[in-house]
Amino acid sequence: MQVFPFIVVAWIAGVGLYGIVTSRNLIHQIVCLIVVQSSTYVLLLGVGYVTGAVAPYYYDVPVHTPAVDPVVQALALTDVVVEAAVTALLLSVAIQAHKRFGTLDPHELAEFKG
Amino acid sequence: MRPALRRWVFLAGAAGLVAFYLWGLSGLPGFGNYPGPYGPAILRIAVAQTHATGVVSAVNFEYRGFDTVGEEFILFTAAAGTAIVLRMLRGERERPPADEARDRDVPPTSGAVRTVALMFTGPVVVAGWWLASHAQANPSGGFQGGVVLATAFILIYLAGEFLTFRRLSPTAIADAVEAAGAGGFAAIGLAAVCLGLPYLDNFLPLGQIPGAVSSSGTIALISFFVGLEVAAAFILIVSELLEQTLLIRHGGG
Amino acid sequence: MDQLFALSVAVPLLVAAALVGVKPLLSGRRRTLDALAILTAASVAAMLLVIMIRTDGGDRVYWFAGFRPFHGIVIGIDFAAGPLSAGLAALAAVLVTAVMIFSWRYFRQVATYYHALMLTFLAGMTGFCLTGDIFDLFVWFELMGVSAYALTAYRPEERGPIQGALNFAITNSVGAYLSLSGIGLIYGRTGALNMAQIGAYISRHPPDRLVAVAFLLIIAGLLVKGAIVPFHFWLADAHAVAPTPLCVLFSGVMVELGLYGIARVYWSMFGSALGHRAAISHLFLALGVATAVAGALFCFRERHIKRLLAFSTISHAGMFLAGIALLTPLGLAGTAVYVAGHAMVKGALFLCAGIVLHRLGSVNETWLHGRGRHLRITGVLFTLAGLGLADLPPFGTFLGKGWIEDTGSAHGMPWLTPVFILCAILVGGAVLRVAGGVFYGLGDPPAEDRRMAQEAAEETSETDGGGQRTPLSMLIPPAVLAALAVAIGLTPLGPAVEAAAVRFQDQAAYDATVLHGAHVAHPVAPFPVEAAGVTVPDVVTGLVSAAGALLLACLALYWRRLPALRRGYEPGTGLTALAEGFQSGVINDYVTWMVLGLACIGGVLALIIG
Amino acid sequence: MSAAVVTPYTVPAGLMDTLQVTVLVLVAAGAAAVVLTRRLVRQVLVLGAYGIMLAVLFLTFQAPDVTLSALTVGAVALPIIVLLAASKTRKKEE
Repeated sequence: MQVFPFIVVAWIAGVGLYGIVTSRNLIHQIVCLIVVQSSTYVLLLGVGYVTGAVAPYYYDVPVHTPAVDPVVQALALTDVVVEAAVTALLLSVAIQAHKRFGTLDPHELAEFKG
Repeated sequence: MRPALRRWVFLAGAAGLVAFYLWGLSGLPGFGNYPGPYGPAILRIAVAQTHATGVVSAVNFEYRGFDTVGEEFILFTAAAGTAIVLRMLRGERERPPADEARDRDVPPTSGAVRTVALMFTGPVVVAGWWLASHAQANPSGGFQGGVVLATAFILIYLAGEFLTFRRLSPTAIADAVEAAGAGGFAAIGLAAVCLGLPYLDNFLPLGQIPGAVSSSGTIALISFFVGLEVAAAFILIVSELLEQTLLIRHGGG
Repeated sequence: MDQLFALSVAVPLLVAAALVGVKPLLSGRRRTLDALAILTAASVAAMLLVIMIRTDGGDRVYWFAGFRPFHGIVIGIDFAAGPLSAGLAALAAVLVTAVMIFSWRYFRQVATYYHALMLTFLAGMTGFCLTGDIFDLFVWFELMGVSAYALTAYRPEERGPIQGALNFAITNSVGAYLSLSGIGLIYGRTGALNMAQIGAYISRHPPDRLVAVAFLLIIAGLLVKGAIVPFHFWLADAHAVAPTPLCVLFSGVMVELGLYGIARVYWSMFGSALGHRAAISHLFLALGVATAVAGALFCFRERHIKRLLAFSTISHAGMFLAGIALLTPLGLAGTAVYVAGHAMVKGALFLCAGIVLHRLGSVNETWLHGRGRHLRITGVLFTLAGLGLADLPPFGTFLGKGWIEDTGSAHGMPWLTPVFILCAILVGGAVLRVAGGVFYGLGDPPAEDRRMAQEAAEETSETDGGGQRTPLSMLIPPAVLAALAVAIGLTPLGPAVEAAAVRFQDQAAYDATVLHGAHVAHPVAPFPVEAAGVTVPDVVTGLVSAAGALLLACLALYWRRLPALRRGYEPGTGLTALAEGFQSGVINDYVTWMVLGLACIGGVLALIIG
Repeated sequence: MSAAVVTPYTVPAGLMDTLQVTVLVLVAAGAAAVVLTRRLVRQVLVLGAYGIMLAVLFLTFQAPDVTLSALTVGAVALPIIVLLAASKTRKKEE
């Protein structure tokens, strides 16, 4: 359990990159990029985890109860927004590419390289 | 590169990179042994200092509020970018969506879907609003609330009312709300500067009871603006994409 | 004065939001929009220049929301700026201002969003330069990236942009996520996000493996942004298709920001923790020199003017990285001056290319041959800037390059001088060949390369084109930029820049300033400080480069009229097949090279750290 | 600080470990499934499922806030956006 979550992180990122490299469809590729980024959430939350501690909310838990790291959670939240924003933008570019060239295959699109 | 060759080159590179990563993992404290000191320091002071019981919100909107300014503007930029990229091209025209066209070829949305979707709209709006206004207390905040609020509009579309959806969220208004959200956040920061305090300083009264809706000063206010920004940005993005799917046709097609 | 730190980022963001918010009011009032954007960018430039001058005596730290560190534990986010970081941000703001003035008449019509995105782009660059927090660095990196992707795809009427924008966005995003993973790892180890605090923590411990892994991952995104071989492929694709004004920003400052990021994380966090300075210096020197040579060769074979300039940027990025990698104060000072001078001349060159595109509707060198004769002022500006790119004194570029070569020679790397001269000759020769052919009709048009001709022909109608006169608002920005490049070369900046470089490299002083609010009057230089002034070798190498570039340009133009050797070989074409293989335009390939390159650098780092 | 802390709210260690390992394995498998599903519409469904798995994982990591985001964004908003893009690009091919 000491390193297992971090190995899963490498697996997720590696699989996502593999998807980007082998993909023949831009939208599929963008979804693979989402997978790559999801590895960073797992990493962030993984490094801030404290075994046995509570979530960092003191609404119904006494203040100063040991809690897991709130900072990584804030970072992960930021990260989620960044992901959504980048994905939306990339998808709109992909739609535009498809409109223009009628294909989403990166190999065929490369023929139109400008 | 040919795809087969590329796959092997990639696998070799990835194997090397993963090996390098695993080689380095020995220096990382094991899972569950986070050593601090950032998190514990925040946990120690946050509730007393900000009167927010949701420490994550305190970090997001106060201690690391400046990150969140950047983050909101990333979303703002992405929404603006989507609009800029998906502008109508020459040779494209708008046509009525298939379900409104006279020669409709799609079956009408079933009554059940319509009812369920519309039924959910109200509660979803309430839920979104609640989330956006309880950042200082619970695991919630402007971000999640904003997305949920945007979902309410998507439900209206699901109910088969795309034109209603469009009417309820005209781009100009969504733009204005979005700008108000993102700009409002940046302006709260500036308000502190005008008072002679550092940017984003929590200059409002914190309230007596930690965790109450009106507690935590600017945290609650910022969370509200973030909610506006996020909801408007998502509505803009979704409606841009919906327009592409439903309304825009290329050339003669 | 300290509030200027926050204002320099908050003001452009707020104006961007306001522009979008009142969009309906502004529709049809193009000039109001333009004026607002220019005013904002100029005021940001002014603020940053003030910061740059006021931080001369020592770095200044600004704590957002007033959260100062206690007992060395940082709980907030800080901006920590010295003259180099503020100066780079000011450079970005100056270029944005110039570009907005240029756009005044350049675009026939322009969406409100264009101005808003330019301002968020500027805010992202400023925040990136000033921040002292590693996650905050990532946030501004992403803001900069998202704005840049959207702006690259800004002209979807054209065939090209989409491909370039996608390659740009996907490779940069992958790099950014790798950086974020590195940030996560270093946070897991140190429990800190402030660069000074991380640096202070890890340098108390012996160099270890995790630090090396985190270092590589963090700089992965910066290497991509900095267009270092083999992470550079996106750059030419993006430049070829991005609106020309944007190219000025990409080449002039965005790429350099990536390299600045590497320097920043190295000297604030990893420098003393990694140790093995000589080995690491050699590693990055090798990367830099490889990039410089590859970029220069690709530059010379190119016929598409914007791509040609893009490859010259890659070559210069390599030289900048080499300058940083020497790890000496003079090397860093030289790089800083070189970056500033390069940004000015490259900006002028791109703007002139924009004028050519505006007036003649093409950026294909072959087609344009001799057709630019009537663009006299543009031609003169282009030629002058081309000479500046070839490091002709007194353009600022010669000074920067000279210093890097001086310090290289002094530290046992005299071979750096001929390599740099060679790169400058190739790059300058390519640009001067374009100048001579397009604006003066000298020699023969270069042979038509079918693929390149097709690419260049697609680059049309960015503007309404075909105007009878070049508007003054398009001529003034490149002229001012070229003049600024000369001004940089003539101002006796040496001691001040070098003092700033020493300060930048003193990790202990940075830590003390950020963590304990100390004022360090006398930072310690890691190497003996060499005199930074105009020396005879600097002038000579500059003159040699410029003369070589002129000669090469003439050779290339009159190649077919030479008595011997004239058949069967066209200068620079031998690389075409090779280039096709690498610069394939397929994102899958680019990501593959990235992973492979990182694995190789990682392997070397593993060997170094042991 | 390596010793595990115990609070009145702590889930028994064995149970928590089992839960986390199970969900981690599921997430790892989910990531592979998303990548290997080459048909777009089906991939969107898998992506939604993957988003839910991530959300559960974050819950076991004591991050309810991120769980909510992962649900709203990863399991709802992103799939909708991808689905819209997929349907837009599919129509043309007919």
